[in-house]
Amino acid sequence: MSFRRLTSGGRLDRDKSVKFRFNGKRLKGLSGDTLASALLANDRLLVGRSFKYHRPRGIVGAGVEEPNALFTIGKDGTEQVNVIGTCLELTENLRAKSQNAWPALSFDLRAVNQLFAPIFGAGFYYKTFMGPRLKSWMFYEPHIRHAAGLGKTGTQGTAARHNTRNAFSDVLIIGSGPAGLAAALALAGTGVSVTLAEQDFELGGSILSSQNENLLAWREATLATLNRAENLRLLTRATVQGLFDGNQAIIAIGGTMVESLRARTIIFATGAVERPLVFDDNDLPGVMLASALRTYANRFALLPSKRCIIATNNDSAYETAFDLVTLGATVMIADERNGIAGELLAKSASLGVVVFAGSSIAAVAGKRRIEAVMLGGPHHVRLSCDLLGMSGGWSPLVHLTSQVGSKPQFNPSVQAFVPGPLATGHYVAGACNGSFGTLAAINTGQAQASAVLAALGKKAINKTDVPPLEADRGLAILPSVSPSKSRFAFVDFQNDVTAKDIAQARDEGYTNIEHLKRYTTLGMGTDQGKTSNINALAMLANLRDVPISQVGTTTFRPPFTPLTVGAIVGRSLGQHFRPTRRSPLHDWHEQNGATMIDAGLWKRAWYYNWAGKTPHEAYLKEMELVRHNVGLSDVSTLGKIDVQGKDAAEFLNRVYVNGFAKLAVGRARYGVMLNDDGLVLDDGTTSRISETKFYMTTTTAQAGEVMSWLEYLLQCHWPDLDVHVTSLTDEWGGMALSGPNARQVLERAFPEEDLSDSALPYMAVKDIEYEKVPIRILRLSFSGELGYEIHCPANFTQGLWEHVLKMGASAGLKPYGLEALASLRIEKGHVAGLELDHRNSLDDLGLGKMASSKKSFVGDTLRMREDMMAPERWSLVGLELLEPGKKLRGGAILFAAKDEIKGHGRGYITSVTWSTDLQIYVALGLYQGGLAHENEEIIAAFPLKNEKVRLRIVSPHFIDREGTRLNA
Amino acid sequence: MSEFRYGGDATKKRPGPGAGGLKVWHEYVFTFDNPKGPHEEFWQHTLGCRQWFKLKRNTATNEILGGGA
Amino acid sequence: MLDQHSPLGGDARFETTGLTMREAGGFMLIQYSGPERVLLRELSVEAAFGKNEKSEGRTFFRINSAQIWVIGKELETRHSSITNLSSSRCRIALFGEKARAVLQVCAAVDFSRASFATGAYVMTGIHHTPVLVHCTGPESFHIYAMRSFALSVWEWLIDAASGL
Amino acid sequence: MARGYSIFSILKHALRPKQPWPEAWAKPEPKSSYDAIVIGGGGHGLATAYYLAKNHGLKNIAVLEKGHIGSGNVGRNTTIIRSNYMLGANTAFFEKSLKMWEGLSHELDFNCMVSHRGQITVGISPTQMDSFARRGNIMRLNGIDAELLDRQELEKELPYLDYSKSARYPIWGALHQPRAGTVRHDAVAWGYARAASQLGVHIIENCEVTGILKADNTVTGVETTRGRILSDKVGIAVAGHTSHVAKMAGLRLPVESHVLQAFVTEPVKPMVHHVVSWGAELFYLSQSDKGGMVFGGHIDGFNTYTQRGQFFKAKEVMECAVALMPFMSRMRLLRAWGGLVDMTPDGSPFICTTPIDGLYLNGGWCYQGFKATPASGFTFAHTMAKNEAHHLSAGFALDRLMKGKELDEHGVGNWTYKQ
Repeated sequence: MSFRRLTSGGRLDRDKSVKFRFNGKRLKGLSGDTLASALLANDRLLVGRSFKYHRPRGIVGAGVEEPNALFTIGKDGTEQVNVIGTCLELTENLRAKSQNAWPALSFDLRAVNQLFAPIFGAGFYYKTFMGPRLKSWMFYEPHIRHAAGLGKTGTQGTAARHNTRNAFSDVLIIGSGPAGLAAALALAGTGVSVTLAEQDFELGGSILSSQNENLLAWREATLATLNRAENLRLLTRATVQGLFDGNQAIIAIGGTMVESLRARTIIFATGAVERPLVFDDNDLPGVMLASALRTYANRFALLPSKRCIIATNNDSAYETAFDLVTLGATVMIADERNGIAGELLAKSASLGVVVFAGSSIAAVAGKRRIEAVMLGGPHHVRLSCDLLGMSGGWSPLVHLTSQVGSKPQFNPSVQAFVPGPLATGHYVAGACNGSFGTLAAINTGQAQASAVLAALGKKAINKTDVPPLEADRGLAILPSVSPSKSRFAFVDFQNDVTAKDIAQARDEGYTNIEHLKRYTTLGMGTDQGKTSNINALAMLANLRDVPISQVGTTTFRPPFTPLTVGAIVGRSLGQHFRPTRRSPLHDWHEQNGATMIDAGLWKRAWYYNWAGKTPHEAYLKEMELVRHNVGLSDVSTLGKIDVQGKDAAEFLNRVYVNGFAKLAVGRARYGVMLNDDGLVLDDGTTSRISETKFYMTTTTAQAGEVMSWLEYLLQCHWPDLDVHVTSLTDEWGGMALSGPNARQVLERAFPEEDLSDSALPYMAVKDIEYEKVPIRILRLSFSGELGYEIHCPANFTQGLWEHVLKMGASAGLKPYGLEALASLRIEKGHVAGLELDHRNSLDDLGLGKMASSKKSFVGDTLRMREDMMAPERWSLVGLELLEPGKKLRGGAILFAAKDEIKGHGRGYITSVTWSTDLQIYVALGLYQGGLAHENEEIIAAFPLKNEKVRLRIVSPHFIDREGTRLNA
Repeated sequence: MSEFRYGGDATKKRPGPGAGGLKVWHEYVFTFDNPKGPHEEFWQHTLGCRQWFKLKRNTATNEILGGGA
Repeated sequence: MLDQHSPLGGDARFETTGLTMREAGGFMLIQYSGPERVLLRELSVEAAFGKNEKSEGRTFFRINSAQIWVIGKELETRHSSITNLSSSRCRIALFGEKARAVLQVCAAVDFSRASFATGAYVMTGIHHTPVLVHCTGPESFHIYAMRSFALSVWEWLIDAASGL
Repeated sequence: MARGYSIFSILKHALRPKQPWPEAWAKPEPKSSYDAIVIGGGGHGLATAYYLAKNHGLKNIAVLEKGHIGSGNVGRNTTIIRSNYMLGANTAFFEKSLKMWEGLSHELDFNCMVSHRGQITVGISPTQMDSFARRGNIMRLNGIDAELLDRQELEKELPYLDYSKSARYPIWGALHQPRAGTVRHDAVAWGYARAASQLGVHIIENCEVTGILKADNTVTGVETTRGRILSDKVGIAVAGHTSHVAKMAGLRLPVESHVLQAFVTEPVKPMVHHVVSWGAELFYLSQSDKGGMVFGGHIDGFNTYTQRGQFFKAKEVMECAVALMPFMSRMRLLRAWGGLVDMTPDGSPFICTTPIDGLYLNGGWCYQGFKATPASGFTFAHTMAKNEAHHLSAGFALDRLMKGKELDEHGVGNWTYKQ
């Protein structure tokens, strides 16, 4: 037994034992334990196998810095892998499994890798597996991939519910150690809103690992005050994972909540992490950070059962020794330094702690657990022990201050990197700024709090009390010089990076810290180098004999500790991934046999079951209905924009290629809009409602784009124009009544209105009122048939739709969907989304003659660019299938009859439909030179299904070229 | 998505309707100063009031330097 | 008469401890746009940003430098343009002690009592859609969501509430 | 063909630990003049120098890097290689690059772990499947491997996608390029550096170019933080800072610098065996050989040089990951970073001469710089050596926008400011 549980002490609930499983075996811990402390209480020192060499590994730390104790938690298929045992609160029936060991933790076959260690050094993969064949890596990769990776998990989603929220406060304090608590105490009651975030499940930070009665009492008193203070939130299990521009802090709370907090000021009190020492086999289970031994003793009442040796290069480890001895352990100290402070030696002597000065650890012995230590230096003695604490000095946690661009700087007096120049509103206190003593932490915490109050224009109310503590001792630290040639002296425990790897990297010229990191994978494990980066920097500086400040650090990136993707995503799951837009007729469609389909964020009626069971079957019947009788279709998703103002006509003249200034009131006109670069942005119909009021429609797909574009032009560039644009897309619903009998149904629906051809000719608009509801009737046709669009406020659209269907029932009026709508417009030769792909000029779409020569318009200059006016550009053509049995597919590539079927062809098919009129398959497409090749026979190739068909180029207007039906 | 949308360099002079030839419009539409430092730019509050506004920002640090001129 | 259909069917309601949501339809929403001076003069309001103004049974929201929304009967104006938006928004009433917490989940705006008191309003995004949130009482709010997104936002709010 | 690395060299060093490995690339002091200078020690810059030496026999070449080689985008991308390009100039260029990837480890004698695991792009609507068909047909017509997968075939290949009813966007099928895949990105920079160094190229790190010297309209050399260096051939390959450097020669370019975020999760046992990308929103993911899921999406949408992204966009990209692959909700994000990309109006790059004699431009790579590294070096070396465009990169001329020859591969139009 390396540890024994003391019968009293520790922050544990002695009468609440907690059952849990480790690798299938049932064990017991206490409430207040972490998984790690419970395992140590059950003498489970060996907890995993290392990533590359599969060496037996034990628990090293007691917090977030832990590199080895990673577990798979939960049931098969939905396990959570790589969970850090030292931070996981022990809960009833917790199921934990060790990782990366096969067949068993105690006997791992892959441990054989250690024999090949001389081969498996840094950069091994870059130097081999290059094999003779071209794609040789594909032979080796599967085996290598299989050996890599840590935990194993299934492919299901998560059952856990993750929530997110926003929050605001004047001050965010990160960390609840002496510095954080002192800052919070100074801010309580001053009228500023404070949030204090602590990642542990208990507040106090390093105080929790102390035996000092005064300090523990001060903590109790402080927490009592803070709990009473208003406008002050104390968050535990709350890790500040990332810092973003605008002082946005992302805080993961209790594994189920992610808060986005915007704070006016931030006080960083994140403390520091103890550095391990680097010596041969320093990864043997039982070799732990000295501060961890102190935490397990004071917080979890776990004392080394026989003898514990502490190796150190600084004063802090003596605190651990003194605490362990007071609890009854036998402790010896191996201090690398010779000049050790007098009173430290005196106190050690008085407590019976043997101190070996000037001696470092030469080697350790033990099979899967430490059994003895060989001291280097003058003493050369073998000491048996069951635990070895190590302290290589302290590294301030500068991660968060560095995430928003402030580069850490080396502070030689504390032998550590501290935060560099801080962004405005950022303040640092305590160990994370190199003030390692408890008293120093409390004083800097108070000082920063008053700096924050000054910055927020508030007055500090009173000098808060400070616990009676001995003065901090200057933390004299000797930078440890480590062996660079020994095989298994580990710098990065998790990624198995040894001192030898770093020396080899330097030999090969990877001397920049970023190169070193990527070449050796140092600090790229799940602990992101929390215990390894600084030792590696020091080692590299030694090897390059430059000061460590010149080596610099790697970039600190969020998250601070690994954070589940699901926690960040929160509730944006399944249907909530993106919002859904529904037309005012949505419910009617669903209740009347429509199958819906996505159109951007919209749901649209695709086809109706009265016409058929599949889209192919249904659209033919729906087309038939419109071509020969009359059909009704929901067009509410169309973009609709209200354009009002004295300069509305001038504005439309500028944005449309064709003229709108002289459009008569009550008339509509088809218009095309270009981007500044001269390429087509969108098309639509705009009608003039009054002298200063127009009603513009756009395509569904580009509605948002056009709206933002018009606002951009008006507000940023033409503020002098008196024009206002407002989106009416959701205000007005609309339906298209199309077919030869359309007017007959229209007149029956609105008997009091004169809707004759003369009163409402093609491209005219008429506002009427029906039962006190304003209705706008536009005589437009997308289908090529006689057609009207009936628009009314969305609240009444379903009422009107049902009224028109009722009035048209006797004539056989039925609804038709998007598939039929698309086929009708293809037959008519109308361009739509498939043709408008931001690459076409006006002439490409056969609309060149719409461009006005009398007035300028947006894009008129750049549309004249050389290549855009070239005759051989691909432009719109109609295509007829010449081989009736064959299939015509969108995406087929067009070739001239004589061309070799290779390369990029002369164009492609954009959209395809069966033509009810011509009883053959027809399509629209883009072809080189366009209608200059009318009547030419060409080839459409579809190599993906090795198909080839013969086609003829025809006018894209397959039906009613003279437009008789439109003007019927 | 974010509530705001970036609208490009606000110091570029847009040629008047019908003014400026190919070179002037190519310069305006296709080339960017793209400075590493203070940059005056357009932004729109797309999910809010639909207002386009000018903003001065340091592109090397993302620090907001105040409203545009 | 033509049937009228409000975006959520009119009787939509959700209750849980500390929170009630229902559709509060049946309102007139008119937008007046014009140059700032003309607008303020014609509607005889100052309508500062962020704080609603009430007079003669109407509520005024300043949207941007050239637009004001009015909830209530139409006003006669000669120079500013009028656009009826009554069908374009779905009004969701949200009240109870958890109301502010739900809003806090949905938008990056400080909805605390101090910063968002009765009468305050803000235009922001809920579930990637534009909304206007208006504080009508210490613990009651109106959310004006876009009609086509109404059901999507309604479901999003319920899901957010069930996480509190 | 570089040499020196193999299983035998590893064994030799294992048996004789005292004998250190040789330096991967030499680190000479800068000379006062060179036949050719390449500004930028990233993937493209180093590849250009290598092919200048190997294909065009230039002996006296320098690569000037302001930091350390590979510190830019080559060390900060999602490692994907593919050649599913549809527009004229792009198709042949990116296929050439993919072919060069196939033999690169062998040629550089440096294992870049070129993994041809295949890329599958998931389609969410019939219209999108048509656009995939057009892309796939063009690929097949140019001898590039491509196949359309319907929903059933896709479900067999990628069982872990969300085929359920609760998915916001339904899955209709996919376009599959079997030869596409991933490459260990750092190895590319080091591999080219080592090979170029063995051919006598001088790689000068910590040498920032602060000025470009001209005599009327001809380039004569550069000012650097390590002194003036003369040359009458200067190539710019500094993706992310292209405008910044080009401005030193008085050039104003169609380029804006944007941040593109990328993410990696903790390593888990192999589960994803392809590169998977999505049609609903720009999203791409693959599982690295170490076991982490490497993924990314759109740019943040505004110009910046900060190399760090905003949280709203990180959240959006992860929403795509979970929407397409529900298991991703349980994966734990290990690291999120941001790289600096040149965005151009039509989304395509520039490999070309410039109005200034002797000054050459390689930049504007938007999302696709890494996959283009070999062909970019190959063609840019030709342009620098022969002062003319290589036929494979003729489409990437600087004046293509003036002539209306946009190369808008994604078909979203002039979108740098519209995002």
